[in-house]
Amino acid sequence: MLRNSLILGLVAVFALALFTIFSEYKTPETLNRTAQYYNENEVSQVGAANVVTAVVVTYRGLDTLGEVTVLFLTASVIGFILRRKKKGEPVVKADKGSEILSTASRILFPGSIILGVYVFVNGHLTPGGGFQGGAVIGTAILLIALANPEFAVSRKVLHWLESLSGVTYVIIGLLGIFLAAGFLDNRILPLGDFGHLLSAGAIPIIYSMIGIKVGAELSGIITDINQTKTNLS
Amino acid sequence: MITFNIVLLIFLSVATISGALVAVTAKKTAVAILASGAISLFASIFFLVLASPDVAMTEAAIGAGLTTFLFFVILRKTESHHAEK
Amino acid sequence: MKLSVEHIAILSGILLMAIGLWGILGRKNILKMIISFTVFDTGLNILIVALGYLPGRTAPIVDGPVTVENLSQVAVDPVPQALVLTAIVIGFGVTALMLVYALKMHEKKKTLDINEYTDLKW
Amino acid sequence: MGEKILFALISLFLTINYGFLMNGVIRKIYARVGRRHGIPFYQMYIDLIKTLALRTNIRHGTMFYLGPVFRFAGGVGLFLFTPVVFGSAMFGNLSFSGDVLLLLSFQFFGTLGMALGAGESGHPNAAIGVTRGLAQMTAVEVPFVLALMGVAIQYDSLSLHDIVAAQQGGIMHWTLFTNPFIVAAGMLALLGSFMRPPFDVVLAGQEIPIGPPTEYHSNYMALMLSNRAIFPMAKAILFMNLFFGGANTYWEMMIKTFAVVMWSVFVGVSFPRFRVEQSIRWFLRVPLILGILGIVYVQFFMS
Amino acid sequence: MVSPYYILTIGLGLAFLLGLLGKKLSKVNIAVIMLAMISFAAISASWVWQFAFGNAEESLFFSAGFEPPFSIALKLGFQEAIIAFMVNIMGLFSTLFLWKKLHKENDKLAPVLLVLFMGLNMLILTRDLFNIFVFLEITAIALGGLILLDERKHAASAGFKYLLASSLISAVYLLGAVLVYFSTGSLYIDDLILGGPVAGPMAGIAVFLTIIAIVLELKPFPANGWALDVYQGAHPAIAAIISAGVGTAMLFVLHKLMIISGPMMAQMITVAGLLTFLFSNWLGISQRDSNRLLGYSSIGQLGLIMAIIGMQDILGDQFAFIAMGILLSHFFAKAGLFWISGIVGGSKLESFAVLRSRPLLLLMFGIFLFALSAFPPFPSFYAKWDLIFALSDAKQYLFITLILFGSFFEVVYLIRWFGIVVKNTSEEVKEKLPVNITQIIPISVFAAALLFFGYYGQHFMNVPINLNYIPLIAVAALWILDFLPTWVKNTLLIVATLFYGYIILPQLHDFAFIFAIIFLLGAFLTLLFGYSYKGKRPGFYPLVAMMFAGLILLVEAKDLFSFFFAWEIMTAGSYFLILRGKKSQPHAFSYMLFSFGGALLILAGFALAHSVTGSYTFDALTMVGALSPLVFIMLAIGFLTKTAAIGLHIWLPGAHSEAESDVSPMVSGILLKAGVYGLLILFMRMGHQFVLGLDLMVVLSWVAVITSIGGYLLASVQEDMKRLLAYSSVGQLGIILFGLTLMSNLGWLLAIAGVITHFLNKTLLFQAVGGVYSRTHDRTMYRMGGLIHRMPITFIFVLIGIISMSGVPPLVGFAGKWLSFNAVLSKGYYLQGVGMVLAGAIAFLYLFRLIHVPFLGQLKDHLRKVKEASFWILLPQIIILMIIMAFSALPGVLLEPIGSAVGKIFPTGGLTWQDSFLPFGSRTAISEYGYWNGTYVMVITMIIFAVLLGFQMLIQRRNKKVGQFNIVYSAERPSTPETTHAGYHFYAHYQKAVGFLIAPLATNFWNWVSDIVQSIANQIRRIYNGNGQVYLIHLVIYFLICFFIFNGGL
Repeated sequence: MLRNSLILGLVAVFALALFTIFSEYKTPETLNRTAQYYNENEVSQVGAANVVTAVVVTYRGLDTLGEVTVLFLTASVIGFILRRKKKGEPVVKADKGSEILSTASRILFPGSIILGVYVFVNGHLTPGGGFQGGAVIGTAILLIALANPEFAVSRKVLHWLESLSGVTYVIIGLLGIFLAAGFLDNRILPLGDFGHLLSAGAIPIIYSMIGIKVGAELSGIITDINQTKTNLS
Repeated sequence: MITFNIVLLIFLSVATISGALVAVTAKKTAVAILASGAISLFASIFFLVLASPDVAMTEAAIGAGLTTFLFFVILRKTESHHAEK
Repeated sequence: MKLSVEHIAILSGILLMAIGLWGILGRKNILKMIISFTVFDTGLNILIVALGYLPGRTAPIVDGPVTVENLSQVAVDPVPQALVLTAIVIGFGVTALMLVYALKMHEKKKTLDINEYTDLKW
Repeated sequence: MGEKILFALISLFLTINYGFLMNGVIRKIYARVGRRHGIPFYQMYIDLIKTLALRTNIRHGTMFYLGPVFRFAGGVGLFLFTPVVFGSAMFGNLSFSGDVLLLLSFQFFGTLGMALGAGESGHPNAAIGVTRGLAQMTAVEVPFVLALMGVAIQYDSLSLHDIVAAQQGGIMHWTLFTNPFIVAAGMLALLGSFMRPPFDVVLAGQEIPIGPPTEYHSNYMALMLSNRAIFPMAKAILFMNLFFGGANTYWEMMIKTFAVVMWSVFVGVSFPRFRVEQSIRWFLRVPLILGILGIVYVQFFMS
Repeated sequence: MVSPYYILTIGLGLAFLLGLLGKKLSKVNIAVIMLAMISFAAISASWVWQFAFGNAEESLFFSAGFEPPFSIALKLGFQEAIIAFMVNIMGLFSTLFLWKKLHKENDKLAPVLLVLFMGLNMLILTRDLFNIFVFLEITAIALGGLILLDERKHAASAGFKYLLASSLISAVYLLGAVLVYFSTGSLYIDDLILGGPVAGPMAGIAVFLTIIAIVLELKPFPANGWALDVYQGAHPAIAAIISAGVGTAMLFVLHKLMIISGPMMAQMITVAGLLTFLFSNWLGISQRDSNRLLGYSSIGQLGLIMAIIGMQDILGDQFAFIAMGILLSHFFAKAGLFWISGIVGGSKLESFAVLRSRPLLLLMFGIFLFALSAFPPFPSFYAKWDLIFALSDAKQYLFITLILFGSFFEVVYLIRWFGIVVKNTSEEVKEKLPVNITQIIPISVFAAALLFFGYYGQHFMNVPINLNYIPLIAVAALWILDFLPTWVKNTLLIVATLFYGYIILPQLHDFAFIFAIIFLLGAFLTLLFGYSYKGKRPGFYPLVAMMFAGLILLVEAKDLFSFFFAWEIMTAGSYFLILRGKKSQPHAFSYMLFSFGGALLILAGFALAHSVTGSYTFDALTMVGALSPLVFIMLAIGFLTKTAAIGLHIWLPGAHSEAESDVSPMVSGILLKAGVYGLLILFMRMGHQFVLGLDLMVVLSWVAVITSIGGYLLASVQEDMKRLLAYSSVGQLGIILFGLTLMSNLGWLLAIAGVITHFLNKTLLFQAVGGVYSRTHDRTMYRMGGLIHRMPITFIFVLIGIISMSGVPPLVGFAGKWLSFNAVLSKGYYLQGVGMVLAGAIAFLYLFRLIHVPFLGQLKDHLRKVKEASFWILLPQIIILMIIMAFSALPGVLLEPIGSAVGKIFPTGGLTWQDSFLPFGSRTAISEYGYWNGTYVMVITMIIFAVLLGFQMLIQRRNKKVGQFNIVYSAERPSTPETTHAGYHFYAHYQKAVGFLIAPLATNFWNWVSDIVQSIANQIRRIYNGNGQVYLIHLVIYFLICFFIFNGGL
């Protein structure tokens, strides 16, 4: 119990430390200069209705590329870990999901996919974007996988989707250097009419690529995990 | 000035924190997973109140949805043997 | 006590982080540790978003009452949101990886008790 | 130069004879103390002639063969490097070669050579005798050197000539009276270095080669007997020069060295024998302390 | 310049694209990755080139075309270029090293590797705080995958611990970055500088959080258990990446962030780094697992560099050089060592013994270890020198102490490891270690790089460099010519030595000249012995050359740096030489420990002296002011470890006795003089120093007396010939030291003459004993006997050697005795003088034993067929014999030149020389007290001896030698040599009398120290209990402690 009280004490001290943030916090009156700049100039510079999207895809596009990379890495590593020794082994099925789940998921599946696509295509106009859309798609796959463990998205298709979207993303980024002001500049395409689907330069394309890639990667992760034969099942 | 937002937020924070307490103290892992999923849901409402719909969506889709499911999958694959003593 | 949206959010975030840390440091079960990590991350994310919040303002999306012109007066800071967006996705990646590690470890020793994985030491 | 060599040879000849006679007298005294009749005082000459006349064909090896040569050469050398009579051209020997330090070190020349020769004899007791001798010697050395150092400090010189010169002018100028501590230390050390009782376990009767050894006999023995006549004499002369005002005439030298030797004889007849480790401990206690006292005395009370 | 975005594009694009290829094309996979890595390296190389030789300027690369802080920018300057190049080189060679592994089984991980290095590049280049977070996470996840590269037993749990820790750390970092943004409105690092130091309490917390996170990433003690487990659990090649690649990048991130930290943060980083360096190395001492050991070492090195980064204000201009020097050494050496570990496969330190089957690999292993230990000529050596000097100038004595202790502990385990690998006898190497070319190339390149930077690095030092490379080139040449047979190499080295002497001697004067003669003549004499060896003696000649190069450079040195450089070269060379002995491993080890400890003290002493006087020449020592006594003590102890003063002597007997037969005279007769030379310089420059009114010279003179008594006593109780001689060296060095401490003309004359005679005598005796050993293969004296009959010539040499050594006239040893007495008298050190006399008397004991037990007495049965030593063993002894005889007959030849050299320092109180009536310049030496003419003594003794011998031969004409047992013993005629030859426990009675004096106090003391050090280490490292959760608790505690310290308490 000594250890538990130590941990509790430690957590209390930790909370106390973080509490300094709370006590030092003063609600700002105005936006800071960066935020101000974004909110003032985003529309003219990037042309997305959703400023967050503009920040995510363009201003801080490098972060986003990194983020996609993180998912890519996770997917690769998980695939590597889970499938290394299983080469050639037949996939042993886990227990079947319930009837209701399987029926429901089958009904929901197409809708979810469409929803996901909608979310990322409209990322520059409405809340949401590539990651959210991809996650929705991933969830759809997950659901159906839970319902029907035998379900498996063709790995080949996933790879193709993932690779092509990823490479496209990178190439678009690179085009920024040649055609516009810098890496990942969305202005390689015309900004278009503000508020329309085909606007904000390359953002819809980038976000679509991200959506596809994230969706494919998440699906890959889920399938990998779901199909892992644990020693006891 | 106590607005609706504040009332909602107080309720939310109480809910989130109790959820968190459940999540870290629950005996059954499944309960903990559910609780953490609930936290994510509450958190996404938090984000909505904090004027961040993008984050809210992400949290809902990834935190509440995918992560929770993933936990369950892993749980199912390990639990059949034993749970925490 | 300062009773405003952002203060409550910050405080909740801090408390969530603390509780999460408690779980991380206190639970023996690896899965529960990972769960606690997600709680911790969620708290952190709330904290971050709250830092970008300005009272009474709305989401930085040009829509309805929010126009291109008044964006900088009525919208909150988009940057923390963008950062948290990234953080959530990365957090998911890490969580997934941890889970798979847990699976892998379980495969070997048939236990999820962190105390059992102390072969490397000193 | 030639003159000096001639004088040195004369001095050597005289002193070796004196040494033979004194050894005889000492043995006589020992016998009388032990209520025996004893030998005639000229017995040593008889021994010498007898051993010289005997021939041995035995040799255990080169070093064995050379051992007595080393030994006697050491004795003769030591004597020749020592000035016998103060201010005398004839008995100044070859002391221009080096000072008292040379004497101090040269006495080991013979010891070492002898030890090597004995070692080669293949006799196990030889080694035992040698180790005992060497071990005791290390202990004896310390008080003796302290005394020597005291003398050197006192007279600001390491040259025996200067040391003796400083002691001239009456008996009270002798080191014996000016600094009794170092003399005491020195004279106690002398007992050890003469290997007389109570420090004679080194010689240990018949079996140990530095005494009359079994493996060395006949004309080997002759060389060693001769050495036993000259080597203690040289040492006694050294002590006389250091502590007792030296000698202005050969007669004075004879008397003084006789007294020095007698000192060891008298101690020898009155005390039982020490074991080696006992004598080592003893030398590292009493004489050492005396010697240090002597040096302290010299340093703080005389200069 | 090529835009860094191309690295990003190539890395990510190819990684993504590889998914397309699928399994069928997995063979192409690795080749593509390799190409990508090559392109990374090429791009960064082009940057380095342009910065170094072109006129490139630091430039920013915006992303999305907006200026920072509104977008993320990459900054490319010279620093970035260099670090990126290093990391990419690491990537390239890691890929090459892992080629087979990735190619065969783990094609999925190849893109992960690629992305990892892409991420590291970005981590280095990016100027955005949050972007750093993203790439930190990329690094973490990529490593999380790579740790599982092969199915090592504990990789999974180690990786999991790593994930736990890095998640927590990156959460802290994220919070910090966001808080920075909140309080400054910017995430652009350079913005934060422009606005001055970030102000305000929130900003303070923010900066603290970001920086502490990076510090935690760098594994500070004690919150680093997770990292150790990863180093141990992961594949060594991955550990290499973590240590060299990721570690380098992280350090750079920290360096980058330093501009936003205040002085307090810098201090915290410094302290954290130094504690890590100290403790990590300390705990490493008890480590037995090679990879974990390397982990400890990695963490320690990273800690040191972290501290250097924290101290950059203190270090000033030299910061970059120091940091790079240590970083480069760590980078190349650690990667190389991990790779070698990967080839070896085993994880026990002993399992590396298989390297013996691959000499080249073993050589590189040594290069890496010695580069880590900061030996010349590696970059870390120069860097450490500058570091200590800079810290000393800044009066950061505590930091210096921590660094020195840390370095010492590091050397303890590194060198012990080296010893085990090279010489551990319990491990037999049966078959050749399988290696393939893709694994050898990276290791070779890194080893070569170390040597290159070793040469190149010194040009950036703060010191006027004044090194003579000719001897070192000879060393290198001998490495290359190592395939030649022994006699060729021997001849080459002898010719080279003589030639070099011909060149260098006219340039040297006084003491340097005298010592140079000893070293060169010594080299010549000891090398002659080498002709008696057959075969190739691989590795011997370069090492000998190395030691002698160090020695000769030592006397050539005119400034502190050259001196220390030579000192370390000499130490390393002699260590290797000693290590060549059959059972010498533990002894070589303790030799190294004492030498290295001494060297550290010397370094610190020099640095202290320099900080007062600002000079780099020996003059720095003359005017140190109030610190003088301290400097004096440090340097004196440093040099006394080499001369094996009592208490510091315990390494010597083993090291000198277990060395090879021709190495023993080198290290005993010659090498020890290096310490004397050091003392000489020290005493000459600093003279008398006082602590609390106590003259340190008097203290040292007592040390010297006790050393010689103790050394001789110990020598007299040895049963092993070489140990006996070794202890004898301890004693004689005591006498030499005593001479020096007298600080008078005669004293120094005594010391220098003692140096020469000791050199001659000890070389002679060790060679003679070596000759005996070459025939009997035994060193235990009592098992021998009667060898005079089998090896008469050797006997004569030993005889002359011991007579000369014991100071019996007429041989030259007496000069020492005579001088010491005179010097003592004129100085007034009477009591010490008595001690010296006692020592001299005891010397007889062991010397007689040395000649009696093996050579005299009864010949043992198993020695009946022993032959005289071979010609090449006898030849140098003949030469030495002739020199000894010449000096004995004409001591003036020896003493007068020394006297004139000494006279320049002590003009009064010297000897005067008076002509005598013998020719050949035989002159009488006259001192204040006495006089002595060696020629007379020699002539008279010879004449007497000849006359008596003639007499003996005359009367014993028919004398003949009898059979062996022709003696009478207890009325029996004995028949076995064993019962008739007393040799064992020779001075039993002596031990009974004074045995208490030789209780192994020093050994016990040092054992006690080492026990304490180890048991503390063992206790401390229990905190690493292997539980990932506990590691997290450490992290949190560490974090909290720093938090509250930094934020001024609760």
